[in-house]
Amino acid sequence: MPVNYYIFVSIALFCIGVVGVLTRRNAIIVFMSIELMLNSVNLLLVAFSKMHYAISGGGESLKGIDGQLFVFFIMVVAAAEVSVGLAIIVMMYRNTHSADINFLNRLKH
Amino acid sequence: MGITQILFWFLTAVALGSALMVVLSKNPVYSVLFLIVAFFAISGHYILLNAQFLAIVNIIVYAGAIMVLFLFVIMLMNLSPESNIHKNKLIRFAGFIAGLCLFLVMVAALKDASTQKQLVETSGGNIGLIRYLGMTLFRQYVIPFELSSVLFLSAMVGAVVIGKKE
Amino acid sequence: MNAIIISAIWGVLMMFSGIFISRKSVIRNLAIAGVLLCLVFNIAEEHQFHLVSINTRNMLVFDSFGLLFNSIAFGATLIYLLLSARDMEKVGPNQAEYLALIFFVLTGISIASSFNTLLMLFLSIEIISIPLYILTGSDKRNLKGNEASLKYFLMGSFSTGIMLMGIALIYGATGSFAVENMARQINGFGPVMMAGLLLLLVAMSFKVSAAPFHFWTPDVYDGAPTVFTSFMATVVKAAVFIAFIRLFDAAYATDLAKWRLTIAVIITATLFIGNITAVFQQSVKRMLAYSSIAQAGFMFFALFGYNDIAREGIILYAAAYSLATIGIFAILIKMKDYTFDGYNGLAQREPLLAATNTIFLLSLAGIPATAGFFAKYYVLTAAVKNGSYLWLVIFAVLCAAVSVYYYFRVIQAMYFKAGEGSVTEASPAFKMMLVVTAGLIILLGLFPQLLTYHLYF
Amino acid sequence: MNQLVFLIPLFPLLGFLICGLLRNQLPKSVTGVLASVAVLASFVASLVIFLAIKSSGKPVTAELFDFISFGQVHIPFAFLVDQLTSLFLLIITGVGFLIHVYSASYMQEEEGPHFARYFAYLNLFVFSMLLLVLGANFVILFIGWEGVGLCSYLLIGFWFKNNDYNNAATKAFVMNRIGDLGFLLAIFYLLATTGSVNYADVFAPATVQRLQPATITIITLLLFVGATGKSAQIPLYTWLPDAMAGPTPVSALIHAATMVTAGIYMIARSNILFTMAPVTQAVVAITGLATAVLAATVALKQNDIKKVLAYSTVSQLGYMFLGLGVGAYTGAVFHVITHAFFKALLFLGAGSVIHAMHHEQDIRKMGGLRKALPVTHITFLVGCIAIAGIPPFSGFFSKDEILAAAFASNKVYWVIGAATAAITAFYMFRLYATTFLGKFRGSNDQEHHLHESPPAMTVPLVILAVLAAVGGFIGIPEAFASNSHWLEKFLEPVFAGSYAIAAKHDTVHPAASTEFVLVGVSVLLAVAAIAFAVTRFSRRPDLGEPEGAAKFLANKWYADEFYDGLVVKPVQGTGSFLDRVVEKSGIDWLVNGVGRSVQYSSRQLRLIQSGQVGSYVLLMIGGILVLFVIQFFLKK
Amino acid sequence: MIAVLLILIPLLGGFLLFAVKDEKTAKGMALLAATAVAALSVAGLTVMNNRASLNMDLEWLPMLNSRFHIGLDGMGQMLCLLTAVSFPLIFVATWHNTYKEAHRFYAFMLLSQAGLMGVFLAMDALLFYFFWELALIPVYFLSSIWGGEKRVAATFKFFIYTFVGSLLMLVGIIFIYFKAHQSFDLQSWYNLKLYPDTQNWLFWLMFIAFAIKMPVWPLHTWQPDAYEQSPTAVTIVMSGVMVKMGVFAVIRWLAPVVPDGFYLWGDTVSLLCITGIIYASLIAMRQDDLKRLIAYSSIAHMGLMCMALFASDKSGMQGVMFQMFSHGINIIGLWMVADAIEQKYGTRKMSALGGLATKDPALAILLVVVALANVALPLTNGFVGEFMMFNGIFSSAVTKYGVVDMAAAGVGIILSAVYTLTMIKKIFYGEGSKLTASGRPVAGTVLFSLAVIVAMIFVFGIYPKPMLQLTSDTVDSILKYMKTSI
Repeated sequence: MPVNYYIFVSIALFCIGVVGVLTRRNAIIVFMSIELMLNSVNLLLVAFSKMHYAISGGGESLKGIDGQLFVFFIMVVAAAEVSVGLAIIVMMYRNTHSADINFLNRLKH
Repeated sequence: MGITQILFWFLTAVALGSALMVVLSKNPVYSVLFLIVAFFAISGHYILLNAQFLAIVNIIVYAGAIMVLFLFVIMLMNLSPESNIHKNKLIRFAGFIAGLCLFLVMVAALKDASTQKQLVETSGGNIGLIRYLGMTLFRQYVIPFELSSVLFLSAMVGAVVIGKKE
Repeated sequence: MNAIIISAIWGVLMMFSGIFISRKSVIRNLAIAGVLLCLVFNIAEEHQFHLVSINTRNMLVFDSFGLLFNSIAFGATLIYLLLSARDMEKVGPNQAEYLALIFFVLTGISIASSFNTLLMLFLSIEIISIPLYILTGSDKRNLKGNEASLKYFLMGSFSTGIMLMGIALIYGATGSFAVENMARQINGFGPVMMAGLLLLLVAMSFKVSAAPFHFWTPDVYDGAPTVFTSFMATVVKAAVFIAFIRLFDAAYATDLAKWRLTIAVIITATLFIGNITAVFQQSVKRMLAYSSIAQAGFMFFALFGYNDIAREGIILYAAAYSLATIGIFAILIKMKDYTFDGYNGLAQREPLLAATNTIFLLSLAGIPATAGFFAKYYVLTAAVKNGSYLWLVIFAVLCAAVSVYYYFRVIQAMYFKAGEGSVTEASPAFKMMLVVTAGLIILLGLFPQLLTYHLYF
Repeated sequence: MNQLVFLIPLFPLLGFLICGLLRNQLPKSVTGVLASVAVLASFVASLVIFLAIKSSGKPVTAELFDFISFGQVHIPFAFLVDQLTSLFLLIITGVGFLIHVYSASYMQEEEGPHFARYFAYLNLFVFSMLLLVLGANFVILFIGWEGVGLCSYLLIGFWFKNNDYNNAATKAFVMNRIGDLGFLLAIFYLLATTGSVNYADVFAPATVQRLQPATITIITLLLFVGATGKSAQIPLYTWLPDAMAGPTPVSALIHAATMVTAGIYMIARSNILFTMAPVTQAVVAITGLATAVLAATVALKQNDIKKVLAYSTVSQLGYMFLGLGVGAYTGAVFHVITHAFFKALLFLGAGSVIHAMHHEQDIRKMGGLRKALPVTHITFLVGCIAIAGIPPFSGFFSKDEILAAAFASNKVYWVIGAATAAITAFYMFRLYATTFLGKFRGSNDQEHHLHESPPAMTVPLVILAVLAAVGGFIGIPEAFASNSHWLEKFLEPVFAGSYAIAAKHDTVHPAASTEFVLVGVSVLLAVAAIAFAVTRFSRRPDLGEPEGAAKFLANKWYADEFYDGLVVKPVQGTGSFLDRVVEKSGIDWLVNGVGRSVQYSSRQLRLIQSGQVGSYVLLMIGGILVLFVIQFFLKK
Repeated sequence: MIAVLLILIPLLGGFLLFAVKDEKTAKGMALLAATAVAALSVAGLTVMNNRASLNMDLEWLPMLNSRFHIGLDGMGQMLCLLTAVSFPLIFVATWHNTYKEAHRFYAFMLLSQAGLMGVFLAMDALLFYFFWELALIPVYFLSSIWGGEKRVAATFKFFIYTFVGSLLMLVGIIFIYFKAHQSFDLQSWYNLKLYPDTQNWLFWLMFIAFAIKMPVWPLHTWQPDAYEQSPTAVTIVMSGVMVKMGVFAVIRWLAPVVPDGFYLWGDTVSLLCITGIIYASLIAMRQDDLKRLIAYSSIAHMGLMCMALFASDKSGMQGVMFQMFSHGINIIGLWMVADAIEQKYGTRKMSALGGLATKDPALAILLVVVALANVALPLTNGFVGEFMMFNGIFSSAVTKYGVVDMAAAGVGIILSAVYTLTMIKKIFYGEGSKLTASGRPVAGTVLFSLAVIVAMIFVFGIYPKPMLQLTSDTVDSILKYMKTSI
């Protein structure tokens, strides 16, 4: 597979995520779109890792393994972020009974 | 065109389609479900790339744990699919345009990159296998591994601080 | 390494201290002791003393630059705690947890100042950010706090996404996350590398709140509990800048010419938006938020004119800016009214506070004989040194003149306007601390080499 | 000898300091005497010097210290006394002394401090005037030049409670300043071209030959501008009539005898330059003549006794400039001397009249004073005859010499000059007749209090009258008795250079026969004018309001109104305009505009901080796009 | 030794005064310190006039290669003398004025003196900039705290205005610093040869700061407001000494460093100056507020100095040097009178005054002398300075419009006479108003200071030689460095 395919696919996913962030008002969905962005990055990383593996000539070489490890770390971080993020959203929901990111708009100008 | 290609295109289509549905669907619950579908598709890609470990982790962590967490929260808030959950038309339109522009610009920027002729080793290659990953992780990447525990600690403390009722 | 280990351990310690210790003051002093310890051992490390010898597998490198900054960060935190730790009680009951989080942030900072792979950079940024999301929302009843923390979190993780995309592309181009590789294959796959670097630049600019990625700053700084605003506006921001500088050395600097215009644009936008918008603010807190954007614009000069003067400059800037801002916030926290009018006639009631506050403000404005002057001086010098873009420097100084406008509004309020401006309570110790801080600023304003000297020896 | 030179200005200076500083302590009698003695002392000193020079014939120089020096330029604070200077010294101190004495009783009404102030000013004036004539270079001359201007300012505004007087004083000072600017420019020109301002260097033939004719013309013209200011010539003459606001003795001393002749002195001093600049000479002559005519015509219709004298002064000064213009330097100086005598006399006489009339100056309210004031009457008459140029009185000789020279250089000059002389005779006797002849027209109590002035005032009158009568004999024309012109001989060394050049330009004195004819004509004209004036005004003095041409003359050709409209008003208008419009709502508005625009843009710019995550992210994406464009698609 | 003491005494004195609470003691100490400084500077001119005592060179910022290098040449001594003399006079003249928190007031006054001294002493560009700013801060506080009702706005305008200028100057300094191989040392700057086309813009980068300080038209609008609103003691410092900073800086830091730019823009600046002279004089004629009148007259005079400066001619420079001192002295005298009158009659409106000559002859006489010195009447110090400046402008080698310039500027002489005499007339002559009817003579302290000033006016007016010799060498060296790069 040409790596460009993967590049473009993940960019597409990434941009869809961005669009989600831009267009949705529900905090949770916005957050999910962000997760989507992260996943697109993961895909890209894996693709690249395999690419570098290919470049290095395949076989027993471990070239490109760090890419996959990075993905692992991204997942870790994502998990942490999710826990915090959802906590924040819940907290806000407790106070306002709304998950709308524009509901609270005291801070401006 | 070989099976790999077919799978690739199929998975891609699924991923992109469901991703779009995540953004478009009115009901948050649908969005979650579509997101899970998208994650599965991505995991499929991983398998296609012979990154088995990541594929499994992706399923377990993301599609499993994280998404379930999302679902719980949504249920807990029992958000009804109100129509006003969308921003007004103009902002939405602008949002789509912006996203499209970003896509086009990045593609335009990267299309004539010298990566064109670079191929991706599908199947084959054992860097995706858990033992090699494990070995590298605990040899090479032990420090980030340890330090990420700090991250978790802080996340934990944070969740407690914020979640705890007074 | 010492700093990372101790701060992490101390974070855990603070976590549990909340359970076992009931006396708030003890917890506070424990934290202060911890920071002191970090400071001491970090300085020790500068003199080649290591607690444990760990093979970092070249993921972290501890050079004089990073270590010196660590010292500054710990020093600033120390002063910050001494001045404002008491005020955390106002925020909520979980003082121990707040302090724990602050220690985790310090861990992140010490990583950021010594990362050597993008992975560590990413981790450090996250370790810094996540506790801050929480601290921002720590005042749970306060809707402003909620809003701020939600905005901060959403936009923060969005920028994380961008950063990761950038890192991924860089990885694609270089096949590794080690920063020295970036330098080696700066043109790996041409546009791929470039795009990666650009996205990384964007993400970092977001973290240091440079326009047009600054939008979170005013709202978050305004909405967060002032105690924590003080911390994130100073130490944290400086730390991210240090990380940025290190990244710059590694990658962008290798062919700076290609990046000059982009950075010039960012600087211009940042200076303009920061300074101009600050002029109209009515709340001092929000004004300081915008001013921190403006100051970021100046710190950016250190990246722009990349040379050893710039490194000295950013160190100096970090110190000067942190000290002054911490001082101002420490007084702001104690103010009854955060608007400019709240300061009216403060000089009559609290001459000492007014005087020290004036010194802090003068330092931010960059008046000679305060640390702020040399901070600005160094970064501008760095920019002038490489000849071109003099117009940018001139634009910057004009913006500095604008900044004088809003900084001096506070001075005018304190000294030249009659009013009821007063503080809740100001203990002698607090005042003493303020005087010390002001003294430090003056000292650095007269002899900056006290700090920069350590970069080389 | 040199010590004496220092002493001359020193005495008045001391007098000034003592009178000025101790004005509250010293009684009137002391100050009056002190001041007069100071002047007397320097008169004696001047006399000694004069005699010395007369005998030795070589000038005395004395240098005090280096005043200003930079680079190669050295401007010493030095004195030079030659024949010309010594003459002026005598006039200044002599006439000055008489006027001091006169003032001592004239100013009796003033109370102590002001009395002392008055004499302090007078002494200061004498000091500055002496400085003016003593200076060995143009800068010292300029110092005195401005000094006398200051004193005249102070003395015109002596009664400072009256704001009209203050305005007159200010006017005098400012007009002089305008002239001084020209003078200064001339000095700088000299410095730039000759590298020195010392007479010795500047007038040295070598230097003079080196200068371009054009340069000389410019320099002399600029010097002349200075002279017009000081000596009240067109266009800067209007201050002098107003200067009559000051006490009458001041008018006599400053605005008749001495200060106003400073211009003549200066030109006479630099005669060599003027002789080498025929253009300037023409300008000087014509200006002088024009001034003479204009002032004379105005004098015809003035009813203020001092105003008449003032305009006649301007007119006479015009004569002197005519003399200078046609190269009759001796004649000019001669006229300065005689004029000093008879004009001082006339002013003091007028003062005595005013004194008797209790500060009434309008001649229409006088008349028939000859009975009440016999001495004043006689002396005044002498003065009038002298100024009218009736032989053998002093005015005749000097005026005749100038006219003769004028004839030699240009017939037209002579015609106008002679006519003016006739007019002069006419208005002087109009004044005389309306004042002293006919019957008294003032109020009754004025009539009762009419009294001859005390001797302190009359004695100086008498002395001056004698001088005015016989003063002319120091310069009897060649035509009457060969080489009897003592003055010319005496001044020979000063003007030698000029005469040498003039000889080349063959401006020969007219033959004796023609000169007799000329004299005859002018005298006849004068006599006729006098006869008419006396018969006309002793019986029916014109008391009514003037109409037509008369009105035009009575209003001094509307010169003041002209200047007011042309200069004063516009300048003030511009001032206000700049102040209110350009400054406040122009420049300052712009400056503040910067601040305002910052405020405004701040108010607008903060709106993009809309507080909505969506729009923030949108803007961030926009930023990213821009950076991409810059980084990828711009940099090619 | 002396050099550093000139800065240290007022500096320490200032900080000490913050502690003193009692008003009388504060006054006394301030006067003491100021007098000590004056005595020192006089000593520097006479008994201790040697390099050792007048120079000091210490390590300061080794990494920036900037040293604490202070020293006094002729010009420096002259201006330090002016600074040193003016402060005691001010303190004496305003002895009876009362300020709230007087000790603070005097403290700031001394601090500003320290700043000014530093500016005149600095031999190192960075040090110079330091003091340049530091002189500003105390004055800012003085005016804003103790000034008139519109003080805050006016003073702030003044501050921002000058601050913008000095920031641009800072950029210039940094630029030259690199051109001079990373040195701030004055001498190395003098030896520097910059490309003419660099100098063209560099000139403005530096000059704007000085032009604002002087101020040169049209950058002058901060001045009348600031002078009007500040307490007179401060106004005296500003217009008597601070504005000289601009002229001084041009002579020491601009002309020899960027001579080509200096020559190139000379005519432009001269044109601005002429405009300023006439403009300010015309406006001064129409002022009714005494302080504003003096302010505008000061603008006119500074314009003339600046112009003479740009004639870059020996006599012109000498004149400027001399005039810096004379104008300092004279304007101080004028302000003192203005202050005395305001304190006594509570107004600065000249139309409300009048007839003071009868009420207070002593004041009248002294003022008349000062005023006449201000219009440069011979035998006053004003004449010497203006004579030489005009001569310099007239015979300037660098411009071909010397004559025109001089004539145009000469109009200023006439106008100055007009407004000065009008001022005297309105205040002192005439019948007097009901306001002045009750007037009694002003305090002896004022008269004393004025008397001292008048004495100086005559001394330097009649025998200017010492002062001229003092600055002669400086002028020669400056001109030398300017010549070498033509």
